[in-house]
Amino acid sequence: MDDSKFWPQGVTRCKPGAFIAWMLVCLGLGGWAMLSAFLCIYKGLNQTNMNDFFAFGVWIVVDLAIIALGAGAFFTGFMTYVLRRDELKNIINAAVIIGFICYSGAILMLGIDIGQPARGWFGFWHANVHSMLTEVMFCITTYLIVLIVEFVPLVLENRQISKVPDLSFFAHNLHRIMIVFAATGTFLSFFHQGSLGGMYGVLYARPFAYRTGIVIWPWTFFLFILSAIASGPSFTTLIVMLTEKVSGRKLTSHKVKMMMGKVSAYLLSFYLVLKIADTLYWANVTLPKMGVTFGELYGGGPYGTYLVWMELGLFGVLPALLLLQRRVRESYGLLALAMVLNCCGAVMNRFVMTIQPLAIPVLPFEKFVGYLPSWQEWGISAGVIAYGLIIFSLAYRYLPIFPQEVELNKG
Amino acid sequence: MSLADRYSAGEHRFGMVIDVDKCTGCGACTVACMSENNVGVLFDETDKLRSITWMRVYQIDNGRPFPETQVAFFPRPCLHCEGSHGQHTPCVSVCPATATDYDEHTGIVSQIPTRCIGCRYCVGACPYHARYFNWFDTPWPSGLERPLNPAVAPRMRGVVEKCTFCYHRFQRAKNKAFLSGGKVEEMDYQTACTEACPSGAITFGDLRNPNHKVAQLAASPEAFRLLERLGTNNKVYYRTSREWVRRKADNYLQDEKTGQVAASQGGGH
Amino acid sequence: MNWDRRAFVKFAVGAVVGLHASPLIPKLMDDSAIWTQNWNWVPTPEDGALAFANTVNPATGTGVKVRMVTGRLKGERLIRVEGNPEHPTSKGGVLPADASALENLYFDDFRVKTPLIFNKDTGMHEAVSWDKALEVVAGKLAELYKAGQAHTVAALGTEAKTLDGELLSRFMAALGSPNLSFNVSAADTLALAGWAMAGEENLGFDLAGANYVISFGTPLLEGFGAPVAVRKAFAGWRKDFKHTGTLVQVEPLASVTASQADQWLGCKPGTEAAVALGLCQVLIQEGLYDRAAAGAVGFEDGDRGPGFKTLLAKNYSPGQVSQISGVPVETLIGVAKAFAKEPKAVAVCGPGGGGEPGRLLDFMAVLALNALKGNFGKPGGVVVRQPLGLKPLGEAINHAGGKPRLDGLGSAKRPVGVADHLSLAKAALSGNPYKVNMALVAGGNPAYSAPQAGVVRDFLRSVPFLVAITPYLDETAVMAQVVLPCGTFLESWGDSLAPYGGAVAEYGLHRPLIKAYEQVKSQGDVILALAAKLGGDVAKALPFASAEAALKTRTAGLGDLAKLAQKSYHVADKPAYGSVSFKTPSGKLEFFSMNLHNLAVKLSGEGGMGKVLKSLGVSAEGTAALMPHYEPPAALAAAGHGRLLLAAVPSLRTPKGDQPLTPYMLKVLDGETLSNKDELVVEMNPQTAASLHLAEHDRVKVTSQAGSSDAIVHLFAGAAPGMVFMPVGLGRFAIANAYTMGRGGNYNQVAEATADPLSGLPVWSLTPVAVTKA
Amino acid sequence: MTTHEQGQAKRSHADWLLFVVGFVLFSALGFWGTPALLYAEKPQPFQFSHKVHMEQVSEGCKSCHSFREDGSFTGIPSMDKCKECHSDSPQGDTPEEKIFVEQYLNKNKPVDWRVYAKQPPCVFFSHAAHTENAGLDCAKCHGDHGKSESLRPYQYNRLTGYSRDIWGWNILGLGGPPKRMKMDSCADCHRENGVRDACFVCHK
Amino acid sequence: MLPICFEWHWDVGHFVFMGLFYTALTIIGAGVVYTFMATMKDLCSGKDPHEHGHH
Repeated sequence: MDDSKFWPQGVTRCKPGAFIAWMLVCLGLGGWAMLSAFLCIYKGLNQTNMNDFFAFGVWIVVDLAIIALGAGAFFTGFMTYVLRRDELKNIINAAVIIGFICYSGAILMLGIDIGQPARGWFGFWHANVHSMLTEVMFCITTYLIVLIVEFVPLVLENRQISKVPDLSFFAHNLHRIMIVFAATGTFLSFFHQGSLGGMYGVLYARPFAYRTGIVIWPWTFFLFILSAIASGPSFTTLIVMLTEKVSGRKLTSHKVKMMMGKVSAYLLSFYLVLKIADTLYWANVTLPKMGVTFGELYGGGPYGTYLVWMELGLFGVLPALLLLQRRVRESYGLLALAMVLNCCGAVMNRFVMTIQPLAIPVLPFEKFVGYLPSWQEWGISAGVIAYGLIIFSLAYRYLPIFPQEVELNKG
Repeated sequence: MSLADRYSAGEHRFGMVIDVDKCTGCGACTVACMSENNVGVLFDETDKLRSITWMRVYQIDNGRPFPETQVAFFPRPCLHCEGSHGQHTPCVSVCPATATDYDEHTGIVSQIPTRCIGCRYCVGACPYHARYFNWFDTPWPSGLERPLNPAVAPRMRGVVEKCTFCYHRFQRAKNKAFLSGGKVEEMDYQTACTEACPSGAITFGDLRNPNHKVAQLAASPEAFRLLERLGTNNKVYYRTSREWVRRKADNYLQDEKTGQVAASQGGGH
Repeated sequence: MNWDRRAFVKFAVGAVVGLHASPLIPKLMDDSAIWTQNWNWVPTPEDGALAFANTVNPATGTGVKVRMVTGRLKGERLIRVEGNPEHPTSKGGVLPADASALENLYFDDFRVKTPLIFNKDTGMHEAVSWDKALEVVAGKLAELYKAGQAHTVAALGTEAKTLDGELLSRFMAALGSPNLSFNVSAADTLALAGWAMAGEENLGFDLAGANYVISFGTPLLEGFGAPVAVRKAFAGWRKDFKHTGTLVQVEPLASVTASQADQWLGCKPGTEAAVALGLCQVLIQEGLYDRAAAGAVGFEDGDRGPGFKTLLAKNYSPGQVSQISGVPVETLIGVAKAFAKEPKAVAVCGPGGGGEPGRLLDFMAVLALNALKGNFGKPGGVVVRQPLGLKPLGEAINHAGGKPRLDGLGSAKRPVGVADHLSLAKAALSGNPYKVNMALVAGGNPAYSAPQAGVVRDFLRSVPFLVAITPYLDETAVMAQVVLPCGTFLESWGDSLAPYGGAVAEYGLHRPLIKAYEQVKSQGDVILALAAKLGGDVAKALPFASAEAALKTRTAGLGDLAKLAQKSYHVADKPAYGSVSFKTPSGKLEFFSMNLHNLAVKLSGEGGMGKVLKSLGVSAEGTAALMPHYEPPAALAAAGHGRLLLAAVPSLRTPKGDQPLTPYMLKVLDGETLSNKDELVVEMNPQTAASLHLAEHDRVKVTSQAGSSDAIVHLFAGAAPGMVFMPVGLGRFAIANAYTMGRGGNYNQVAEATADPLSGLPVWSLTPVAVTKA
Repeated sequence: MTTHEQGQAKRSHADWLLFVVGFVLFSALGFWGTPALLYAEKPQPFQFSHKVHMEQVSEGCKSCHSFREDGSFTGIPSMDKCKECHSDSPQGDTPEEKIFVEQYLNKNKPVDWRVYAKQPPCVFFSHAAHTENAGLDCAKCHGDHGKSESLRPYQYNRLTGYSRDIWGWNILGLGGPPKRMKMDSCADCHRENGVRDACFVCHK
Repeated sequence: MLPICFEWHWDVGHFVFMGLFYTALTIIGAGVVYTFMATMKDLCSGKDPHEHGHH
């Protein structure tokens, strides 16, 4: 079986056998997810280990995390098309695909996460415009449409598909006005990243999550945007680096990666300044007003203060300091390390902001309870990752997403 | 601030006063509530994290050694918060599908299960754990569906439910008033738990009506609310003469005294 | 124009657009939206006109109102059991057991719907007709009767003085068997104590009228008498945020009553009576007692020996009592003074945590305290309940005199007291003086609820022919050869008498409000049908067409039955205040009980009285033996050496005695009672647990000589050291349903019953147990 | 390329005709087929003339469809109500009355009428609020039902099980009572009349 | 979501929120429609699709 005629012009890809084997591994994970999804929909959410204390579980963490990491798409798009940083055209395709994967994966997950999936669209039809979740639902969905529009021309650029003139023209024309979509996407993405943060910030009866506001929005609104756009480019770059390692081929020049690293560095530093200020204000002003102390909130069960040091230190200040240095960015390995730490920070932040507010009881006489996801919950989470691997692998194999690949691998 | 001024304008503000020193934790309120509101029973009810009890009776103790130990009970219905500026309850503002709202007329926080999509955002938003998600389809086996109350619609799996202050009783009381041309009097609308309590620990009525007993009791300096400082501005008051019980009702810093801390800016944005 | 691909595409696009321009798609979408809101397996309760009916729940003594829907198509159904605000003592309050009574009524898995006969071949009960079932039972009875073995038929009833109890008693007497036992309760002990000291068996405590109440080890707020009525009184002491009444609780657990009390005297287990006597002594030494009490028999020293006053001074000084009970001296003195100062004060004795009758000497000690307070007949004191004036059911026919009772009641072995299931079971198991050939269990579930249920179950299992008349397929019914279905209180005729401790004469009546199952009868009707089938003297002794007719005769003095049934209760307006005319031999209050003395004399002659009293379990000597005094419970001696004392945690969240646990009640149990789906939780003092190397949530086995139960440990500082506290009402193994079956363990199975000194009643408030890690 | 274009240009008009044909055909199918597809019919147990009954009674609809003392609405009258008049002889004048007397009245079995205006179980509809408090006519929501001479077949939605009177008789699902009794209709009227629209006004 | 919905209120919240939403949808829709039109035009104009790169 030879699929080489579908490969992008002038590149080589691994043997079909190896690719099929890899796909089977991913599909295996996907099967686990399908089984889990079936159980959760057929039997209900009792299949998870969530409960009335942990109304949200690992799914929301994964959702928030992948949406944060997927922010590379809109921010890279913003820099490429709106700020006209042409170097980034070498990585924008990968960013778009990763964004598409993250957003569509998150929506799939949310579809299972709600108790009445068949009524999911009520959130649109009977929208309560005051709910941050409504904002999230509208923005994510609309932005997914944008991502699809951005993804379509990439698909149409497949060597065989692009032979059809109608489609080729279509792809080309889409590309020409990509700035419109990129700008719309930036706007939408900006809002829903913020809304996701706002979702927790408005829980004013949950001292752990509650942050005081700027005008009408809580700080988390802006912090979530910043942490997403700080980690998103890193994640995109990391995926590209990972693909390079797996395929053994150079896909983008190091300059592009360095630039992405630099973007992450500045944004992350800015984020950390605000985040630390916010944390200090929260711990010293907001919490005492509510009668609780920082130590109490970070003292229950497995949720100790080490989480703060990890989130803000190991996964925050450290990668920021690393990425700020040109020498670090020049080193492939160190750049990758710093970016991994950066992404971990985003994931950690989403975990701390979702699970921990629920885990720490607010009523003084309520007891701390633990939560560990069930295999069905892990299954769905793994399924989203598998879904991403499948889409990205297929895209890499058959679509010309790396303009520099041919040139970089000459000779 | 006077009692009525705590809440936004509206004809009624229904609320409760629960005398913790009278509650003996027998659970009559809970059972009466369940039977009135068709709350289901699951096969494993020891899993309190998934068990639905609109009116839950919390047992607390003072942690002192024998023989100074004391226990007390906090019956906890939905507290029907109002928040700082009218209708800003922790839960209503977060619902994406308008499945719950704050009735400006009565101050009651509704929950419409047929509209609910089961996102559980409200469950996460409520600090009192007064909102319950139906993790299971309620089994109504072999005859147990026969005593279901027609005034309340049974719920399906995957939706949130909670105490409604027996709103259907208000609806029925209004029906009667419409027919007779009179008004809904204090005793015409009482919740099932209030009626059931053998100790008379619960008083229910309109906080806005100074003739209602509940308004008189809630205005007492001994009355307090759960997590009052968060600014949920709810309508269920408690009362005790025991300092340790009072201290368990809210979060206090070590040097703070009860009864001296004002509600914080919560919900202020 | 060619019909080619392009043409077809245009047509198809047109078709699709056209279809969308029609209402089909939006309508389908809208309908699916509605469809997602309807889950067809969620039941839709049928609406109809609401109606209300009054009744009284005999299991709780609560006057209730039943809400029913008269559905248009499906007929009537009951939807709620609510409080009856007009009922004079329960005033609209209910208990979980009342509010969930419909689950007992309607839950098919619980219920016996038709007569059942056990088929040995299949090992199953099979439904039969009433005729057939009665024929089998009456046939067996007739067979034994003809063989002169009528006395080998035993009957286990629930309440002796109710209609059902009377019918059963008449049935057994006419049949010729003395072996009839009932559930025993604190009412029996109080009757004995009252008889011994005041010659009055019908005493009550005017809780509602009192402003100061000392409760000695009795769960005043967790199942005392009619719990709703008691808590209405309690509510009176806490009116409008003011503590107008003071409650003092004496017991070794920070129970609900102890916690809601204004003062808790955490005493050592079993020493409540010593505290009462210590308070007596303080009243005397401070000169705060009622001078009239001084005239009572046995107060001062006399010919027979030292009087009560002397004995108190000798044995129950505050220091001594503090030694015994662990309650500080100042506390004793303070409480006694407060008690004396308050004009309306009463000391209360009552059932133990596990519902046991209580110890006669303890009750006497509490009555002595009330006597010294001088509150007999006074508002807020101890009152005599006036008789209801129920009419007898006609001349009794008694053929049972010829044979001795199995349990020896009335003989020197057990001169006073009442017949209980455990004594009957123990005697029957020994086969001495004869074996039981047939047993009739009417209404109760002794295999689960009797003290030392294991023994009673063994007995019932050993009986060759067991008949159970019961609404529920419970632990007793599953062993029966024949099960006859009777109704719950909501579907049958029956009555209930004044609950324990109540201050007013009270009578409750219940009538069929609905026919939930076609074949179910009132328990009285079952007995009557059996009598009619049997014929002869038995039929003559029970000449009623129905339970309703029998009730008509019984309540003739209370007016028209139909009206009474509508109202459902007859309650005296207020307690009978006024001076009490003591019906003791002396006509006075007696600290030294002449009634007990005369009985002892009758059994022994003046000389051997000491020996007789010893054999009845009294260790005190001289006049003290027949006076209120403190005897350490037998279990105390057996404790220590790694053994703990087991006591019950009573709760209104579990049903009392014979009633099944309803799903709703199971639902309100918290983690301190039942955990991890089906594990019983026992409470222990952290120090005690530590000394046994036990930690929170450790799995343990609680073993006594009577039986054992698995449990998990919950550390609770409010538990007295050296003790282990176990919830009651769980551990149902027979009522086959996914909710309650096999949840937790049965306290009655672990608790060991011993014969109470003098009264011979089984008491099981304290049991020495070993708690070992499982 | 060029041949391709020419072909397109030549045939385009005829093609568009096909588009129109498809459109008309299928939209007609949609309009005609929707009711048939969505609704099923159940007959009423027997025929009943509101008109005839209205002529016999003095208080209009309320003569039979009355309020209970507690303010709740009886809806379909009970058998006792029927007996108030139907006990007089002679009975069984018409074949329909004969069915009623023989199969229901004599057996004291309630008639299982199918209720056209039955709302879902989550709805609390207060007749008292509308007819007594607001003084609305029954016809406002029930139309001419009270004047009808016979009962039309009961139509219900196959998917949801609801009566067609709820979703509406207008094929587009538009309009308000008496042709349609959905929540939107309630809300519209409430808004017009300034009645508050909190969920717990009409939901239970 | 639409003004015909029961939940719709003519208030600032709805104007801002839904306004932005429909603006975004309109822009996206317009972009896609424009692309379709441009493609049609390109096809008609007979350009070679592979002549121009898109970078």
